[in-house]
Amino acid sequence: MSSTIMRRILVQTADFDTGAQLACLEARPGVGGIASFVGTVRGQTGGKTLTALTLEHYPGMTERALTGIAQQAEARWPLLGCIIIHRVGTLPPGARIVLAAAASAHRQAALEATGFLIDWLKTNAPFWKREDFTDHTTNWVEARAADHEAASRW
Amino acid sequence: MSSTIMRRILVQTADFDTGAQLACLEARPGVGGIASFVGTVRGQTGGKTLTALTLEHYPGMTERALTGIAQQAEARWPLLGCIIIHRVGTLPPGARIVLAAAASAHRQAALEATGFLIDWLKTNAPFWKREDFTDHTTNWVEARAADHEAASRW
Amino acid sequence: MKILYFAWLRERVGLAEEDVTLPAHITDIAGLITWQRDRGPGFAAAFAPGGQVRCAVDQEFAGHDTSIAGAREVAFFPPVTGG
Amino acid sequence: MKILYFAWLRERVGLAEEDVTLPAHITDIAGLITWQRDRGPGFAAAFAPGGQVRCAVDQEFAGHDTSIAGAREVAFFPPVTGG
Repeated sequence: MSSTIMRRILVQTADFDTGAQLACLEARPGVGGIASFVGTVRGQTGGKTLTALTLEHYPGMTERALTGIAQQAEARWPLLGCIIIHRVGTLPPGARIVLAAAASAHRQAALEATGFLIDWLKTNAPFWKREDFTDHTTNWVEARAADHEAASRW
Repeated sequence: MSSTIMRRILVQTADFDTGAQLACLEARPGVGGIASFVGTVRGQTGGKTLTALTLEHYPGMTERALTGIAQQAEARWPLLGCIIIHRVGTLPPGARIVLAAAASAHRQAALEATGFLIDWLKTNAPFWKREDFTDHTTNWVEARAADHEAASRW
Repeated sequence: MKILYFAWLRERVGLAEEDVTLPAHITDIAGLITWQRDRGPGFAAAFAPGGQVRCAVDQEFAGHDTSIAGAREVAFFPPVTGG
Repeated sequence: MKILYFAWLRERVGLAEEDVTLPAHITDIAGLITWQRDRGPGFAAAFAPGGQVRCAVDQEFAGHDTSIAGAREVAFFPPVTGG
């Protein structure tokens, strides 16, 4: 049945239209539930105000890593479709960074696969975030132990 | 901080715009993650083809029950917003039935609260589904033990 | 007291809602269900022993041992199946 | 062999990528890291012992004991922080 699975992996500077993306999953035959996660740029971190968040990635490897994560999700849950869109470049506070979404006949697979996609993406895809603050300092975001714990649940 | 929480509960015959709804959560100050679940009408159940799904509800009690579920989610997770939209009336295959969504500073709260909202909605809100099939039979959907197990996890 | 019926309970009793004055000895949901069974074949089928009847008292889910003293609205329905 | 650098590793070494010909005795990532430390202060800071350097060999995440024999592309970077 793998021919009926929709898989969309995009790494792009442009914004994405969450509703239009989810509508592609809703339209797949047999779908009964579509789960999604959208990550956005928070305006404050550690008590400091952000001017921008810059996302760097490893072209070529990024797409391979995201495809591998999607394949894992498809192997673990009976998915009818999944989407990973990750933006790169410099983004203002409030901007969308990432969309992870999964569709299945039933809700539990869609919800669990979405959690898996975003947890694994956080620890297994070559992206790096740099924060620029209003006080003109910059900071490369450090990996969080909690993210590794979240990914190791699956 | 409860004054900053957005809560939207809607029971309606009209369709909803998933992207526009999620954009309301994305726009809340402090939000870093928005999770959602959309349930749709499947065209086949138990090997039979559906012509329509009719959703009946208990006006007055429905809104109370959904508000109670949202309040539970807000008490359990540090949410900045949540949305429950549930359609009623007669819907064709492929139509959206329900949206549950939650926003928080971090992803885990948003994802978990969304799972909680939809699991509790399935077992604690007064909606009933009737299936109309192409062979002119109709069937009131029976409650699934798995739904009660899912709700009791939380 | 107002009684509401939903889904296949509504279809079996043939009513969406009604106003009833109950005998004084009926004080809880279990007693009300027993009383309903004698109101005709539709009611008997809807409230048959071993059925899956759920209820709400004044728009809150309620068990069969719940008092209906002072209740304005009781609703009967199958297990919910929304979402 | 092509070597790529990302995030603060790129900033410290002052290069995004380079082509290098390695001494024959360097056969794995650990050996390559030791060799990098002698290439100047930027490299020494980027590859300081106890740092958080991660790597990929031919676009697959790799441990420090991974062989680089035949590798076309090695990348060094901090722990990933996407999503």
